[in-house]
Amino acid sequence: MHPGIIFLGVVVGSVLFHIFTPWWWTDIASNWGAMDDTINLTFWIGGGVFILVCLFMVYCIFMFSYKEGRKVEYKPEDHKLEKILTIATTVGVIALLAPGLIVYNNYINTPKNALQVEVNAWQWGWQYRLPGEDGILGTAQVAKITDDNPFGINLDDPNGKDDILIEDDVLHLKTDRPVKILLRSLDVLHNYYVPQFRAKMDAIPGIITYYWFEPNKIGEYEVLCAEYCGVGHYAMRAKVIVESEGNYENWIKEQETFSDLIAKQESNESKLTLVAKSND
Amino acid sequence: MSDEYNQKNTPLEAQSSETMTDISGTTSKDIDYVRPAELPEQDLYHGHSFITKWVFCQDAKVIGVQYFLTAVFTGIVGLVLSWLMRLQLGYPDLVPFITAEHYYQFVTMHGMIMVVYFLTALFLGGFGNYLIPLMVGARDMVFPYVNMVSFWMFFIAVCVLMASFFVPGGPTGAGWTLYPPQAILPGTPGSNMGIILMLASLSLFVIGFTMGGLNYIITILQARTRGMTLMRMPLTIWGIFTATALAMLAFPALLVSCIMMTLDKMLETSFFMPAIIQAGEVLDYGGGSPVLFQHLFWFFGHPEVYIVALPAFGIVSDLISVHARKNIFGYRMMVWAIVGIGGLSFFVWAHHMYVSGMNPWFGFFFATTTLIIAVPTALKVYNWIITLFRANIRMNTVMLFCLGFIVTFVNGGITGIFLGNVAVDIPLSDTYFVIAHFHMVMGVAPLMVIMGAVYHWFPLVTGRMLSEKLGKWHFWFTFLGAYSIYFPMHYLGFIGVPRRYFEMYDSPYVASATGMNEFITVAALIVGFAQFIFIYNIVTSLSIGKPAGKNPWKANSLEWLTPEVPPAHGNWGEKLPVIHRWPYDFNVPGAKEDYITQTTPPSEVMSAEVEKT
Amino acid sequence: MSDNSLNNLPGGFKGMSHDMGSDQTAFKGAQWGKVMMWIFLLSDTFIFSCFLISYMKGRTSTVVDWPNTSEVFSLHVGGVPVPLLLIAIMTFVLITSSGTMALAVKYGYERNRKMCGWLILATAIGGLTFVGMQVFEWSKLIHEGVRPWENPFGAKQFGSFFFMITGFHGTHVSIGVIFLFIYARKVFRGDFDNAKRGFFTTMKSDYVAIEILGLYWHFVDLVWVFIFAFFYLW
Amino acid sequence: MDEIQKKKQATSTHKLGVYLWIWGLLFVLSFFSYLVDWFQFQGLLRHSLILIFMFLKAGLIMAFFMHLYWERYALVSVLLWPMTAVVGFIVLMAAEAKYTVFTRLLYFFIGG
Repeated sequence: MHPGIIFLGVVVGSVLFHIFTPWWWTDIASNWGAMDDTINLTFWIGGGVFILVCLFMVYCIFMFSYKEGRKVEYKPEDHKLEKILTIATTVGVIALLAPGLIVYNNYINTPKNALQVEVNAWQWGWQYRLPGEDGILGTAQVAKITDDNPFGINLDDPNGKDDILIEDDVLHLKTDRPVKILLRSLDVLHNYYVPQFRAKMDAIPGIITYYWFEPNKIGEYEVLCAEYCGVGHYAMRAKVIVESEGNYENWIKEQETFSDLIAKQESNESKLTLVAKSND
Repeated sequence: MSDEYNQKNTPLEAQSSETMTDISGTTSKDIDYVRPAELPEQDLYHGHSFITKWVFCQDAKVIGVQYFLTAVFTGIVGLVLSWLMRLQLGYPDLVPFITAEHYYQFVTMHGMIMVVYFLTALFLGGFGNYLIPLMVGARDMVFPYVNMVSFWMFFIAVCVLMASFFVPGGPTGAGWTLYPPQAILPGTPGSNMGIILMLASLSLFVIGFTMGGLNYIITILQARTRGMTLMRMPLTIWGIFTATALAMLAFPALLVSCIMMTLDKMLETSFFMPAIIQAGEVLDYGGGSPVLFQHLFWFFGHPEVYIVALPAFGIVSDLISVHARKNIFGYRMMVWAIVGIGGLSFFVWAHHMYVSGMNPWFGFFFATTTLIIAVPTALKVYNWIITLFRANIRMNTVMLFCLGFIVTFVNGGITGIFLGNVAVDIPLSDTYFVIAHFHMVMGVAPLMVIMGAVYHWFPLVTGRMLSEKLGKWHFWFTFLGAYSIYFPMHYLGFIGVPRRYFEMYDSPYVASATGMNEFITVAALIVGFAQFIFIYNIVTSLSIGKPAGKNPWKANSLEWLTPEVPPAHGNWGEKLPVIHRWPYDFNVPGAKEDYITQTTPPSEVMSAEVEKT
Repeated sequence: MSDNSLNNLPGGFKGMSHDMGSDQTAFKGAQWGKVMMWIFLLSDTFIFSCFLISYMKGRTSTVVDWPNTSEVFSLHVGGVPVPLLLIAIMTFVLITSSGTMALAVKYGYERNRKMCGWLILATAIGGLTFVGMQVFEWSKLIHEGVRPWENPFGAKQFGSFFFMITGFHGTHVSIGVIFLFIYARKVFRGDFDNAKRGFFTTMKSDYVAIEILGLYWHFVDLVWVFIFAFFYLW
Repeated sequence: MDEIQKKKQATSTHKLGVYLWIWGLLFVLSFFSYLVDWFQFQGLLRHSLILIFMFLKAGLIMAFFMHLYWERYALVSVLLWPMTAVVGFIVLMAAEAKYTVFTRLLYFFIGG
């Protein structure tokens, strides 16, 4: 069999695989449809180039396989052709890059009305902090984390008092409201990634990173850690529940704020001292 | 003397400076004129005992073979590790002895071995050492002693690396990128001795490589034979040269990050370590920046990709040209593309870090520079296929590997455009799409070139041909197998399966991936076993292969023109060769044969219409 | 040979394109060893650049105060603190040794064995003095409680970067000193005049080796200029 | 080779005065950069003075002590062009460092 046929088969097979593949995007559940669009654009242009190049190659090996005394072209350079190819490639590259940069510009500029959510990542789990009624998260430092202050909130920061603390890996989000995810890591690198939302960013100890998206489909989504973070990496899951505004408000009312936590601890302490005293 | 310098001396003009037009007025002696030697004969040390001839040998060809064999040995270790990983991913119940710790150690060692100790060492240490002196017409590398030390440094580095398999805690499992903080914290396998040995081994590798790299660069720049201008060098040499130059400038960043991480681990400095609470305990670190490591690492890491790719580009250009019996199309552009890609590769590193939490504005800069690099790369691909057009293509094993390279490289290059474009990268990064991309583009594609190159140069090294029949089987198994491993794997990435997962999980939308994982594992095992055909072919051909004789491929370049095959120490016998043309004069109109070797003086091929380009 | 001599080659940028387009050598008249040292130094420059860039990143991004170097590195002379006194002396010593090295290269090419040897020896002693003062500086800081992992005057990274960068530079100086002593001996013994073969490499000795050694030594000085500016003065 | 060496010698032997001059200049420049600290200049003035003296010293050492001034441009350009990669690295890392300290201050201390 002529090798050209097999190479042709590889190209045709790749195209067919792409057409009939059962493996494709998960249904998008956020505003980042534009990312899918840029990927599709890249797919069409890139796929087209792949097919053209490979078909041309297959054509060449069919037409010009070895024959004693075949007349071979001797043409070391062809400036015109090279120029055309350079320009065509440059145009193609610009066509891919420009939309990508526009989407990226949206990605790094968070809308003003975005709800802030701080995700705390550690080996190997997640917890969350939401701003209270003031809409502002209090400052916090990893070094200040204690058993009594699981998020390391600066005690002298008034903004932190009403922060809502969720010591659980399930996060609820309102549908159709942009969310700015602030990522804080207590130990190593992590990445808060929900495939359906498309967006992702690493959590790095030592700085705060962010990204934003707007969930627009009610449902439950699995969170995966997408940056290798040690042996438990593959098991580092969490859950995001996107729900209607009403359900969300009900959920948030049940959550504990930082001042609740402090109050509870103080009453515990006073109970303890009472017990201690009564034992005297 | 003055004429020589007053004459316009653009490189390609020199390549065929005297053509039909000026024959009439000049004598044949003049058209064969080549400048006299600038340098005295090289002073060589000839080994006289077994040890100085074969072990601590100063002959670049022997050193090249030593590099080759050591690299192939580590490569086989890497191959076995990949099998174990694939077994775990495809059939987790079959291999219960592979724990998560083991899996991550395999991932790490596989990656590091393949990128650094296998591909880099093979291309530059192996092919570089063997081919550079032969192709530029030198008797040996310029500093044979340093070259010998370079190999033994590499050998020690490999020993240290392999030793880490046997220390308590095992080798490091931090991923080949060795990102801190996890690389040096408990919670990652091998975070004590494993990581220290890894960093030590890398440092040794860098030191050893620097010695070799100085040799390669200076041999190419300063020890070429008479008539060998830079623009008459085969593209193989251009690829190896540029890659070595990149390595000399990129490895320092690796060395520095290794030193700093070693200090973080052993002295508890805080270069990369911010305040950390692990398992409820506050560690003694504070104020450092993990992203700094990533920048340093990728400032090395991205050029490293081209350190592997550029020699492959160069070698494949030569193989295509020889076996298509046609000059490489657009030689000058190929050279500039190699140099341009090399230069640009220092300004694109953070495209590996789009979702790393670096300064978000970097995305614009790095996406732009990255896509600019796509232009010269694409031009190289065009030139390869245009070379095939109206050629006379020998469909032998070497050519098949070249064609396999083109297919896999174009595929991997295009997925590279996905990942280089920042907005497209965000959903795809850290998924199997990335794995598929880089295995296609810097795993399979360079391997195709390496194998093609082995089939091509084996007759030179040993004097015997490899079996074509076995070679074709080997090719189809490897090419089709590898393609069916990595092409479908992209689609796992589209689903969103993250990389470096010990276990696929029961999430509903990836349940469908199980079947594909099993398929990939089976394909990986087959491709791996197919390599034993290759090894068998090499071993048997050493003794029963068809004697090759001189220049069996009818190539033009210098390495085939030595007085003895295989070439002896000193390469050229009595007199150094004199070069009159570039190495791509195939099927020149008017010439009797379909090739004109580089040493053929113009007066011998008077009727050949060598085109003035 | 005549048409190859350097004098007949075009100079400047025209010379550059000529050299690059010519056969045999790209750097006309540059001996292999010298080019090797240059390329090695280029690579080494990248090492020090990476160190200093890391230092810049570390120093800028720490939120803890960076110690005031002119106080930390001051010496008390008669009870009065003189800022950076020791560093100034070290700079002086290193530049002096650089000067003697430059002259040694010159006399080497003039085949003035005595002068060359003594100047190399002087350079070596200068280097040794520098290392000695660095040891003093290190022990002073260690005495004051600065460690690679901690620093009583402020940011932890100060200690880490100080010991790492000056340590790496000091290692370069020490290696240089060792080679200076070896080469001083070789010069006095007349190896370079008799083209004696090297013990390890079996290659013939040549006075070019002194220039190569000089390049290395000046590079060490050059790096110090940057360390002095960025670490001590900035 | 002989010719080249002779040429080398010819240029080398003439230069004692040059070496001494450069040597002196280096001392003066080092003294000046020391004075920057002595007079405790601050801010932009300090940093620009430090950089100017540093580059002058580095340039003198490279040009004369390391003979770069007398080398052919081919070597000089091969040595200097790679520095663009270092410059790019410095600029980008400066931006990165600024960004790091910005997020640290904002989220750890200032808030809002």
